[in-house]
Amino acid sequence: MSAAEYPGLPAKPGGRWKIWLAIGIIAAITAVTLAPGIGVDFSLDAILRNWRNGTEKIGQLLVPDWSFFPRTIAPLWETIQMAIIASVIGAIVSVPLSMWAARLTNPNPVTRGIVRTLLNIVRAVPDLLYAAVLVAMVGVGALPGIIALVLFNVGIVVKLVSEAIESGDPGPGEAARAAGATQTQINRAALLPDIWPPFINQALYAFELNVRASTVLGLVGAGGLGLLIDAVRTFYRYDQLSLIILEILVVVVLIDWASAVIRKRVK
Amino acid sequence: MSPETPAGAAAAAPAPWSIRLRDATVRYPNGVVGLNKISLDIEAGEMVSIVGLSGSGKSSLIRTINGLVSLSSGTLEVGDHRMDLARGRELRRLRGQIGMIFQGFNLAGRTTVLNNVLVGRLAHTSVARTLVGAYRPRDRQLAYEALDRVGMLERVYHRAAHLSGGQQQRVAIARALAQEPGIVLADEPVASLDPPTAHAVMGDLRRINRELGITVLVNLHLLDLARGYGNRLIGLRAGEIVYDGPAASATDADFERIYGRPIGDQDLLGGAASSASTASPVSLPGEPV
Amino acid sequence: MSPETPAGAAAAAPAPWSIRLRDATVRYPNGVVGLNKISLDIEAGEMVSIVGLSGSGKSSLIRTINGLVSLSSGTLEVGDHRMDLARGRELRRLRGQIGMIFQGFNLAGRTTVLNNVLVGRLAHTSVARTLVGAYRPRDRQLAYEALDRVGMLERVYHRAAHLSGGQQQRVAIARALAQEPGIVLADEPVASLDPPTAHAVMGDLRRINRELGITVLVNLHLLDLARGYGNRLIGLRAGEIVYDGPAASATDADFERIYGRPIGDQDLLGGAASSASTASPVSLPGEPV
Amino acid sequence: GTGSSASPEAIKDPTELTLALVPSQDQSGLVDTAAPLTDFLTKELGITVHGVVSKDYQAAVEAMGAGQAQIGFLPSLQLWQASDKYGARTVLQTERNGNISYPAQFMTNNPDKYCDDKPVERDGKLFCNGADALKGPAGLDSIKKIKGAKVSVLGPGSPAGYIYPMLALKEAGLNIDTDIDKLPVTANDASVLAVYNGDAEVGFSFWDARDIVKKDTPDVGQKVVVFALSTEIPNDGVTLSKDLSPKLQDKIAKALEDYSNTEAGSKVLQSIYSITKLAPADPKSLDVVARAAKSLGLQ
Amino acid sequence: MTALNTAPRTSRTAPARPVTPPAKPRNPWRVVITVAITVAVILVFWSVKVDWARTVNLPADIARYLWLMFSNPAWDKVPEALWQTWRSVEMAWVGCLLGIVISFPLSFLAARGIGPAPVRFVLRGLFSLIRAVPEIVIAIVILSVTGLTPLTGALALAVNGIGTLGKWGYEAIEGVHPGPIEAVHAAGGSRWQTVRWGIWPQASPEFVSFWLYRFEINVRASAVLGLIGVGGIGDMLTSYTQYREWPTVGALLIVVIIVTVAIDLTSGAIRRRITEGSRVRDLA
Ligand SMILES: Nc1ncnc2c1ncn2[C@@H]1O[C@H](COP(=O)(O)OP(=O)(O)OP(=O)(O)O)[C@@H](O)[C@H]1O
Ligand SMILES: Nc1ncnc2c1ncn2[C@@H]1O[C@H](COP(=O)(O)OP(=O)(O)OP(=O)(O)O)[C@@H](O)[C@H]1O
Ligand SMILES: [Mg+2]
Ligand SMILES: [Mg+2]
Repeated sequence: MSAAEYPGLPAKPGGRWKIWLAIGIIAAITAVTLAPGIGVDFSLDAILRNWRNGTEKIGQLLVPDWSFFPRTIAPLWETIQMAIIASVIGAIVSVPLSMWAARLTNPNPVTRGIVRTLLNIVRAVPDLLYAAVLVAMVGVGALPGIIALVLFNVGIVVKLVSEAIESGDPGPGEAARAAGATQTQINRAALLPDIWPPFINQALYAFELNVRASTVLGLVGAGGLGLLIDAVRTFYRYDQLSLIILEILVVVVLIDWASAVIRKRVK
Repeated sequence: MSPETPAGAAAAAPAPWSIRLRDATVRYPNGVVGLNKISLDIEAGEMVSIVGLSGSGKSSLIRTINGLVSLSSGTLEVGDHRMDLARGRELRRLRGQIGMIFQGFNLAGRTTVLNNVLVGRLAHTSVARTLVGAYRPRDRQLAYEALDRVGMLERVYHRAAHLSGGQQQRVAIARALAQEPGIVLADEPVASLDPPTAHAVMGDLRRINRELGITVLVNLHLLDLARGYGNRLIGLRAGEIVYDGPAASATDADFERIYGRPIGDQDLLGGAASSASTASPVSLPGEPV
Repeated sequence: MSPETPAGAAAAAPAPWSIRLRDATVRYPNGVVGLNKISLDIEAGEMVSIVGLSGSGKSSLIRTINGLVSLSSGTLEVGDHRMDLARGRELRRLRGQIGMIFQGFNLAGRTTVLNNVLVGRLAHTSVARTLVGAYRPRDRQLAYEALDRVGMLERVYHRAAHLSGGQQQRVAIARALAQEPGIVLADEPVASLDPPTAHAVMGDLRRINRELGITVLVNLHLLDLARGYGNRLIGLRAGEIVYDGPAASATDADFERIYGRPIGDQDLLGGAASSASTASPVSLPGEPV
Repeated sequence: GTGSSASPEAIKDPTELTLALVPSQDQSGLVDTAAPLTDFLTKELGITVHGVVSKDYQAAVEAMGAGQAQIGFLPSLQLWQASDKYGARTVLQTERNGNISYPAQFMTNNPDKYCDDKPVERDGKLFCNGADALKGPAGLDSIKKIKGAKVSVLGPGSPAGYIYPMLALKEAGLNIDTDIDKLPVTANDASVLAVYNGDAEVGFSFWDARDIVKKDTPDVGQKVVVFALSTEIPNDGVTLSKDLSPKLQDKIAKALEDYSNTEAGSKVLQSIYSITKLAPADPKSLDVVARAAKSLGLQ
Repeated sequence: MTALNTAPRTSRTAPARPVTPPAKPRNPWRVVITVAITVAVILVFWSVKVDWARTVNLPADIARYLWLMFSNPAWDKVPEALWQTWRSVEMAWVGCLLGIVISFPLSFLAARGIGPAPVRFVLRGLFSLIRAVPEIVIAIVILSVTGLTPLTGALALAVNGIGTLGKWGYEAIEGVHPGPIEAVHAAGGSRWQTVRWGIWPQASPEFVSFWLYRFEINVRASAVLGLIGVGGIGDMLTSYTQYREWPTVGALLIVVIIVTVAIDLTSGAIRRRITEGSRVRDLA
């Protein structure tokens, strides 16, 4: 077909089958994961039959108990405190690690591979497990919570930022290399200025995650909203739960807004 | 020779450097041959224009000389040093002596003009100083001077991304000058400049060549600039040198060889273009593979 | 007039369009005045070169004409239509008749050359077809023709990002041609091309102007190209028209007015640049605010 | 998932049942599956029974309320909540080593302050104030000394980690909001470790949570001394959703009870739930938990 | 500044006059904000009661626990671990797919320049709200519809995914280079034509990257879902951790690490394939 389409038109490159192969693989995996028995057993029927149960629960969540507010202040503050500390430490640790993990900033495949593998492992371990082990190591309180969150943050921020670095512009780095700079100098002087916006963005995202991950903090006795959520859940106080959710929502929206402002300013 | 510039000591004015290529071949990982067995001697203090079609290997040649692209075979000497064998600290020191002006400027858009120019001083700055951004006063002074020279001093604290194309070009030139280089390699330094600015930049390159004796290599698309500013003209075609001689005396036949087709009056940008109304279905020159 | 091109029907060759600006002012949100009370009549079928310093408003003028920048005051008529008042479908239809070649190419780097050129057919393609990328054969045909015309047909399935600067430029031109436009607006279309290619592109623009009668506006940095290819020359300075007249007869005094300083021989790219060795401490021209 | 809410008059029994099993905190092993139990019930009832091990109390109770689970093996407070909120019927109560209840323990790393006598050792762990009787209440006179101390407590839904010890403190005349410095933890092992590491002077947990952490910290039995036991807390039990007809409810209750009386059944229950026997429930015993929770102002 | 005058000069480049740069511009707001943030962070660090000295023993403790876990892993738990991993993966996959299908169009509608302002506002609120609700609460609401089944897990992950994918999506869209969008506008393209040919070719690698990352998150999120009883490797891990059976935890960790590293390598390869254009060469 293509030959007749226009004189001199080159043949279509092969390789379109790869797209179909990819679609086929995705369809096959989906089919297996949805298969009854070994899979998720998707049942539209149950959803259609029982959806009212869900709307009822959501209805219960729509009436916040404002009188509960005073009791949430201290835990909210505690959570934010932990989240800030963990985010700051995590962010500081993430800067060099992100650079180690990205090809543009670390051309050495060996050290890059080591850092990436270690970070993969760090991310693979559930935060609950960190909390449980850390309690035994450093005792109960804020400390194990902070350490668990720092690990959690570093895993996420380094992954997202190192990917942002790799899709960035290699030009300035090349210029610094041509001027005789070492890799560290290249990273600091030529590449870091263009990296920090995605970095700040991801660090803020990690901060948001930390506020939401307060359950982990609760688990190790650091108090915070996680513990309060558990408590109100135990007694089915959906009205109080809804107030707590509202408070987290405010924090989330504030962080969203901050990152939007930053994105706009650095564009 | 061997201009030692240990960090901390004031750099002596570098002596101009020569460049010597022998059977230099560059083959990119995807199989494209960028340079094909090129042998070339450039004496210290020469000013060389390089012309050729798009894709002919101009950028490859320039990038090879400071080691950004490594040779597949052949040898490269810069000054007294085997650039192709240099590694690590030695390579960095050599690169520190070679100022490079990139085709796409390669500025870090989100930081200031000053910080971009100070990148040119990195080879003379310790890693610790770089990390905290504490450049020595002398290095700053060199950066200011370089910016002053290209008329960009008043923009020193502006973000590079906020400048127009021509201004970015000039910052990139200042970065190269701040290196106090022995060689300047410029990859189409005037492509996005208006004529007065373009001449000012070319004049500046010629001036550093004449006054300081710095060896200068310039890639150019404009034949007349190449002829007017270079002492020597090199024509590339498909990765090979098809012309090498005095710039002023290059003939139309030479350009014909370089561009692979007859060069009429209309192909000189200064020519009477109105005579070019012959344009039948346009046949544009293909690039070398 | 009003060339209706309903989707599905083969478009008739569009009639050339005129452009009429009255007291047009463009003030950017940050307060910079891009165009200052410009009044301008361009007749259908004219070929106009626009020159001026970097930052003088050349791009602003071009971008205003197809509505990418909106007027702060004044009026703009394109053909019989009030472009400045057009909105929605009407605006899109008008823009579909105006081919635009951008200074920075504006290609989608990760998709193929063909898809980039087909963007020129969007105004004639339904949204449903667009989403699945199922363009009609006639639209494809137009894209192939346009690519053939700029010598890029063999790259039709390459990713745009894998092309050299000059090649990207040509794809951007093909995109504009594929629109079958009544007006072509070109913003420095030859900045990154070597001379033979630059002349081929300019010749091509002239040819569509002459043969199809399409109105063409070209921003240029090179005076000689501006003089050689345009029928009419417009000089901008600080957002105002400082020259408007036949291209061929523009004098050095006129250029002096445009560039705001004496133009010597050395400022014409074709001039004998070797006489420019006078270059004292370079004073580069500043831009207008 | 099966079933939906039905009117009490005409209950149509579902064709499939779901058994939600919430592991009780005071069991030593780990529950991965309720398979032996559900296999038995499927055979006995002629209705397919799926088993789910849920570690979230609220999830299990809500599942029963929404008709997503019909049989629940739940801790005492949740048994009461399921019946109070969703009309579930508690039919059986579990028995461990002959006990249908268990005490909460008060632990300390400072026996000099809290022990009136010399700590005695049992099974490698130290007790004092008569707590070595292993039956509550014991040593409750000493808990007044907790005033002003740092105490590790679990969430307010935990009978042994919060409700009972707090009630005891209240009855001993302390103001539980101001007189103690609470260090919240979310699991019994964490509570023990808090005392072991010195983060808290006193800790609450079920008896005897020290066994869990013994693997890592073999000297926990020496360093952490149990100095008091609360009044007995009812064991967990079995509750049935109101979606089931009374006839089916009785049938399930009887089947389970009979099963626990056979040697094989007892063994299975022991292995998955560390219980030896299922006995008919006394709903009143659950009221105690409810009253305890209420008196702490939690409802 | 005095240093400038005494700085050694070479005969060559020195202009006749010393070069003085213009005064450094001051941005009082920037200073205020920087100081405010710094003070706030210091206050927070100072106010929190943490015994930092405890971290001294951390390395030794880590070594001890690593020894406990990996000196003699309980290999017999591996088959069960693999089954639970499959559980996690299937929930993650279905949840991810559903999340993508729903969030994909929504994130376009929520992006500036595409969706009308009210729609944008509502959608952004929805994304934030979803992210504010704890996972377990979402799971419990869904549980009342679909019961204690893996489907509940998948749906909970899907809902959660809408919150994050939606946010990432509109951020990526708003961050694309405006040039190609402008080109489509200039050619008379409509809103959805702009999306298809101006935005999508640029944003697609980021989208794919987020999808793959979301899948990875979902695999790990099964720890929370495990609480409600739908299983998964994360649940198994926390359970054995709580019962302190370190050899088993070690074996499980080995499985988890192999699986997630495999996912990461695959997704890295896919991403590279898509962004091929921006490939960087390693230089000497
Ligand atoms: N990194 C690379 N990988 C593969 N091929 C490359 C690479 N860089 C350049 N090439 C190819 O090598 C050849 C020479 O390219 P080079 O950039 O040297 O040309 P040029 O003369 O500078 O052209 P232009 O005038 O367009 O800048 C071209 O065919 C080009 O496609
Ligand atoms: N989006 C914008 N926002 C604010 N100012 C702008 C914007 N675009 C252009 N300007 C300013 O408007 C003036 C005219 O710019 P314009 O791009 O039209 O110049 P030009 O003649 O095309 O220059 P060049 O030759 O460098 O392309 C300049 O001062 C420029 O800084
Ligand atoms: Mg080049
Ligand atoms: Mg412009």
